[in-house]
Amino acid sequence: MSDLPALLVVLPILGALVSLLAGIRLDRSGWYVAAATLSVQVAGAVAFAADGLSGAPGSYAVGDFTIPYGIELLVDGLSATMVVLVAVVALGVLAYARHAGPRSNRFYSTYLLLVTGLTGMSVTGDAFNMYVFLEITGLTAYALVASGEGGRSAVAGLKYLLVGTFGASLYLLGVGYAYIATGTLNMADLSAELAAVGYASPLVRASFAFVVVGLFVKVAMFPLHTWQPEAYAGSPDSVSALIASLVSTVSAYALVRIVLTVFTPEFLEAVPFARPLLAATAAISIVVGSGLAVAQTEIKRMLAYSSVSQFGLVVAALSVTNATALVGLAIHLVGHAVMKGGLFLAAGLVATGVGGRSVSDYDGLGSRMPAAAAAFGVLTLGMVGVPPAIGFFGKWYIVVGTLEAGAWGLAVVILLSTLLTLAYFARLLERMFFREAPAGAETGPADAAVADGGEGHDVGSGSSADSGVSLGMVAAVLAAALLAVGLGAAVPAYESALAPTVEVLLS
Amino acid sequence: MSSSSTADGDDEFSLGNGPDRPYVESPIIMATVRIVAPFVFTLGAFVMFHGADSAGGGFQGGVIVGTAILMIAIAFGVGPTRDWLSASMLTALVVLGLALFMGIGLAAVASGGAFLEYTAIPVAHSSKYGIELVEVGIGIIVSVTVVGLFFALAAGHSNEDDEEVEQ
Amino acid sequence: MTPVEWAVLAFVLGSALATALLRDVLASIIAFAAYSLGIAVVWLLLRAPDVGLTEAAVGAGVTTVLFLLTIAKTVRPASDDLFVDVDLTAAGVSALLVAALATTLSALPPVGSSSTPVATSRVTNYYLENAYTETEVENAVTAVLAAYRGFDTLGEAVVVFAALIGLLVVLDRGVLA
Amino acid sequence: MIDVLVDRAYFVVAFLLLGIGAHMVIGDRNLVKKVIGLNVFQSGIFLFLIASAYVTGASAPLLSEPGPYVSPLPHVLILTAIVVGVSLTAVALGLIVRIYGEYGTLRADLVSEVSDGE
Amino acid sequence: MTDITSLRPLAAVLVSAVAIAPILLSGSRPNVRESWTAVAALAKFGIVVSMVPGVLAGDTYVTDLGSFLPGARFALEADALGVLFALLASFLWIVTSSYSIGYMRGLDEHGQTRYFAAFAASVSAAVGVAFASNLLVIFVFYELLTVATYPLVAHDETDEARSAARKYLAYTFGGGVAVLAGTALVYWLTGTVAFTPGGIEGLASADPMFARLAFALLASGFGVKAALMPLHSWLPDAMVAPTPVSALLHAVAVVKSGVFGIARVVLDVFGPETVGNLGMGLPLAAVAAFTLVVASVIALRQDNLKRRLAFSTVSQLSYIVLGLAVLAPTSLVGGLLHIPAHGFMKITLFFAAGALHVETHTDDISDMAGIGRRMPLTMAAFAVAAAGMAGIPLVAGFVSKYFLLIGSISAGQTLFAVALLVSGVLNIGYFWPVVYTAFFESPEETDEKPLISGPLGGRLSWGRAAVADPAADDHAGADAVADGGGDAYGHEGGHDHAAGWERRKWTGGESTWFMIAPILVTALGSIVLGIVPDGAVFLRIVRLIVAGATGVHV
Repeated sequence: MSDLPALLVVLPILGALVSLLAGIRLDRSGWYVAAATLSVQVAGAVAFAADGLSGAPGSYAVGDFTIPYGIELLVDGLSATMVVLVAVVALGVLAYARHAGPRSNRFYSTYLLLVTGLTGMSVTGDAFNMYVFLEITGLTAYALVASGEGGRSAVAGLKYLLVGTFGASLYLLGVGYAYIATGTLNMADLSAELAAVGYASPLVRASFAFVVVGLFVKVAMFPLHTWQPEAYAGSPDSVSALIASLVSTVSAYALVRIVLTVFTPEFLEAVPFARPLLAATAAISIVVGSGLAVAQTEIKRMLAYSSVSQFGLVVAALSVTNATALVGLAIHLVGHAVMKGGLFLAAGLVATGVGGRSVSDYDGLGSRMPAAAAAFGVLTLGMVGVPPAIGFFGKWYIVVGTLEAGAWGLAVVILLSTLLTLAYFARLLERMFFREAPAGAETGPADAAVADGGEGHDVGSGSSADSGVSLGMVAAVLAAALLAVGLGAAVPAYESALAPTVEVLLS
Repeated sequence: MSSSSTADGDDEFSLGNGPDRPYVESPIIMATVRIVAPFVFTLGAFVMFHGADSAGGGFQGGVIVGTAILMIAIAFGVGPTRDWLSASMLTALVVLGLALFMGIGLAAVASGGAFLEYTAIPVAHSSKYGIELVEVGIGIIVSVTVVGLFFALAAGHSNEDDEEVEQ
Repeated sequence: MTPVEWAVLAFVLGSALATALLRDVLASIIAFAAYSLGIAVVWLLLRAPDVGLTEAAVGAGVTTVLFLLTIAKTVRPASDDLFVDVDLTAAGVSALLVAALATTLSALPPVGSSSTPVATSRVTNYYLENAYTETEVENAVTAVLAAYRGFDTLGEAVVVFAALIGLLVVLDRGVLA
Repeated sequence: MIDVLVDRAYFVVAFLLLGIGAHMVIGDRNLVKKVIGLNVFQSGIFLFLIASAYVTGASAPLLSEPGPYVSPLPHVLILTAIVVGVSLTAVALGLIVRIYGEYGTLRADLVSEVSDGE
Repeated sequence: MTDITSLRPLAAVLVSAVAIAPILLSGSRPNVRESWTAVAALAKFGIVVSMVPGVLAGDTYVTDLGSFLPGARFALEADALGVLFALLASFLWIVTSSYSIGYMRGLDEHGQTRYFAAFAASVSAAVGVAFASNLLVIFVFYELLTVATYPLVAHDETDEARSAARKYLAYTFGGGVAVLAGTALVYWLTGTVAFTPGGIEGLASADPMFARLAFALLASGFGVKAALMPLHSWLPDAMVAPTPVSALLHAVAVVKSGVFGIARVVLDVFGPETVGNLGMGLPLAAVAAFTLVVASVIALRQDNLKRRLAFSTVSQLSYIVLGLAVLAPTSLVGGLLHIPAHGFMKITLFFAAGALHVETHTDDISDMAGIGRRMPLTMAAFAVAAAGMAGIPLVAGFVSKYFLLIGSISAGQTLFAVALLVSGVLNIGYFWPVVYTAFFESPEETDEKPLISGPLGGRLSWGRAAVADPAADDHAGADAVADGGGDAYGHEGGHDHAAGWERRKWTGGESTWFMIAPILVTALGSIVLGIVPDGAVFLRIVRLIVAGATGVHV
């Protein structure tokens, strides 16, 4: 069991290989391989979390080489959270993807490799190893975005690739600076060595700046978010849900890990530009992201800009660097992943059911697709932060954390973000439930679980042949909505389980 | 390996502006490649296997082996080369390469060690041989990938099978 | 710094500039191949033969072939101009980047010094002292690559694999065909 | 001042390569040249790291040869990074081939114009 | 004072929430659907009533659902103040349910299933607000109340309804943000957010600047739903909702949840003493006094009856807030007692307005000349409640206003006493014309209004009735089509009541008993509260609350 950190990274690779091999003989077998792999992955992740969320943080040395000479994997509350999140969301989206497609075996191979990349980013305790997994994540995400039909997904994929690689390269440059200053790459070791070099060193400061800006690109903070709207809107629904809920989330986790474990809160204290860089970017992203979301007419683009805004909250929590805000950050990462993934799936469900991808297509959805509309509504309110949905809990901790830190401006922005979020979601609620469907609109299935073979004239969908609404698709969306509401009950237990990790991160 | 005529446009490969300058069989190039390719191939294998003690390794060796196959493909046409190296074989090879790498890592786990702890494997000089095998695994992955990337790019997007896209 | 080093560096810079400025894509690709060869020589000068070999095989070899293949599959836009028009925004951003980097220059250790943190770090020395006894491999680069940082290398292999599968996904191609 | 530059000529070149690469990625309108620029940009980072390992008069880290040696770690990192780079390049080129198939152009501005309309 | 662990507070909250599922599922069978509502309403009231004796004996019923957030447990607590509000809301839900059936069927409204489900959810949330044991739990239910009532405001699905609903959401979520910010501040200052009779200890000693900020945020956050000026403007617009919604939610549950929140903040978070020490009572009282006078003046100018009632609500809510803000024990009694008193009276007035709308499609006061003949019982009840509003003795309003006046004067706040009196006069000013018009004027022409009863009474639908029964008086049929066609749900649309009113007997011929009974019950309630305030349970509860918060027995 103690080898779980490495095995959880390796398992999806094996799944990807099996999926590819199976594809030689059986054309549509990839889904089953992926489902089996991810089921085991979820079980393993839960076992891993039992380790990480109980007691003090631990670590695992790959190859049993002495740390810092070998690569260290981290077993703590935060990495456990991410590993479980990745496994569960990937499995959930898979349930959706079975019918929604794309369906080729190579697609599922790539899908599993993305899970490997994300899991690797979550567990690694080595700055360069993080780069490698960052690139696995990136490469597979680019390919998955472009797995849709039509030129739009290819353009989105290429744009994502160019901007994303630029961001990853900046991260590598930052790691290079840290390495040149210290001669080591292990995160914990780097932390001690960087402190020894002194936070006044231009090398250390440049390292921080490049790493943070590089990861800002991956997290999609304004104004480095440019890849995101197209990448989310241009990809197939399953892919946009998976990427929107996981890639930015795990990148944000990487940012937290690097800032806190490598540079430490003392660095933020000592270097005058560090904290304002985080706080200002966060505040701008929250406000401008919401503003841009309001201006969108396409649902998936709107959700993408919403992510820009929501990750502003996460970075804001990071910038104040205290225990309360950090708990809020973790909760918000999980909550946002579940809700945003669910929203993208719901958007896909709607597009499949009634064939609409723009805001005006949601008129009268409440009567056309009651289940999808209800789930969409619940997730929307969760994003706004209406209790008892999980979105409220993260926001509460983050607000209290900013107050404890005396960051008044940030507290105000975060509180106002509720209204900003409302600004772009309320109009959807109104359209779904308080407008008549346009005359002549295709009536969706009365019971959404019945596949009625609605016309799939959606550009992004991978398979357009018979894209009706399937049970798995509805189930995935409803599960996300239920999770969004139900996760709140786990918050107190989670907070105390996370406490040892938080203490170590902040020391 | 035959150098059958390449009348079907799908297999055309040329430097320059696409089908304006279709692939032309060149006896000189073909003869040269016939002689040089085995040497390049051997060089690649050498680099692959000797990474442990001198410069080089699985990655470099793999690229060189891959390049040897590219030479063949350029000389004799992409289509025939692709038929020669069947898709299933390439797939199986690349899977084998990665499986070899992970298998060694997992063998260490099975022997009670950590992942990739070569010395845990109960074989004499397990570290050296383990590393060699890993290098070979990488070499296989890389050479197949180089060839696969080339074929895939040469074939282009599947839509183009139906429609000739040209300016 | 020997004259050879100066010459190679000048060649690298010149070919990089040519790559950037030549409007014709084919010319740019050829300049890039030359650039890669130049960089490979730099790696050799810096006592990194493994990297040099890789760069020669990859940069000048595979990458160039892939680029050529791409323009064979697409288009090589004809133009009368020899050079591209410099985009001012991009030039400004790049200049800012270089300026930011330049501020760290004096803080960087001189190249070739034996007292840099990299050269004196315990990680470097541990590898040089223990690599052979622990891994039975004489090439320290291979030892670090496959053993100490074997997890990185597994990731690297996965990246290669992912590129292959990803390209098939992107091009909507069946299994390697 | 001159000494600083001379001692760090490799770094200076690395920074310039980063600048040239960034300019190509951001400014060039041809998609293929953007990808070439990405390669130049990355090799700037490679040079930055490999140069940091160099020790005048030391030999390559082949332990069969007499020391002193340069540090092997940056070499390992860059080997990995080069592989990552070529992998990314391949996928990028695949995307370009496909985009050309859809839109018949490699001009970034035209492509985004056309694809926005979808 | 003992805490009794009991599931009853939770059951009281959940019973109507649980009913949502069967209501939604039985959407196609209205009678079954409505019986679920009735069962839930009766059960809810029963549960709340069952706690009253214990609460009067000084006990508190507690359901603790475990840890919620740091410094807060997710616990429901039925204390005196909570029971006061819950008792009012759950009792009035019963009558409103009956009234809703008559109203919705009378107008043959669309989306009735959604309506009844949202109604049940709203009442759940309102009782949740009542029983919340700390600021975070009250925030949860406060936000849920917003969400649950949103569909009711937007019910009509007209542009007007949608924009009113949008405004409602923006205002109330804005208020929610302020509440959240205030709650966070309180937590930051004291490490707890639990309601404590007499106030949270740490707040008295906290940095007064932050304590003031927290109070201001909480008061303005709850003040949105309490319609304190200038945060009131959602309320008149929300009158676009069906009348039962206006009656229960915008006269009782929603607006009172805001007032109730302020009461909690004053009594159980800061404590009257700390509020006084912080000097926050006076500004709040000033805002309330301003609101109650200005809203009364605006009400004078409204011709639409529901809008006039809405501004009356704005004004009356500030009576309560004023009572709370003056901080004297007597004024607290007056303020708190005005919660049920205003509830009973205002719901009567809205019921009456709704009955007029259903039966005669009359919304504007200027069209109501002589309508007392057509609807004698309804207008009589209206007159009684209006008298109470104006503070005329023997009706509920008199008692609470009396306490308010005495309290203000005893606290030395003569200015506020004057404001109360002025507003009382204005109350007469805007209610008397309605009563006068209804009973003592008559339209010049006498033409009968059509009336076709559905199986359960009321009118099926203007348009449909006319089409379905062409044999009806031709003139009336045409009139009906003209009326119903363009303005089936409109509440603003003026009517050409050239027609006079048919005289109906007071024995119930004027409307369906589904609607008349609720009107009479609430009117009667207003009188009972006014004649024997000590006999009705509310005053006893109020005294208990004030004694608990201030230690003074009034």
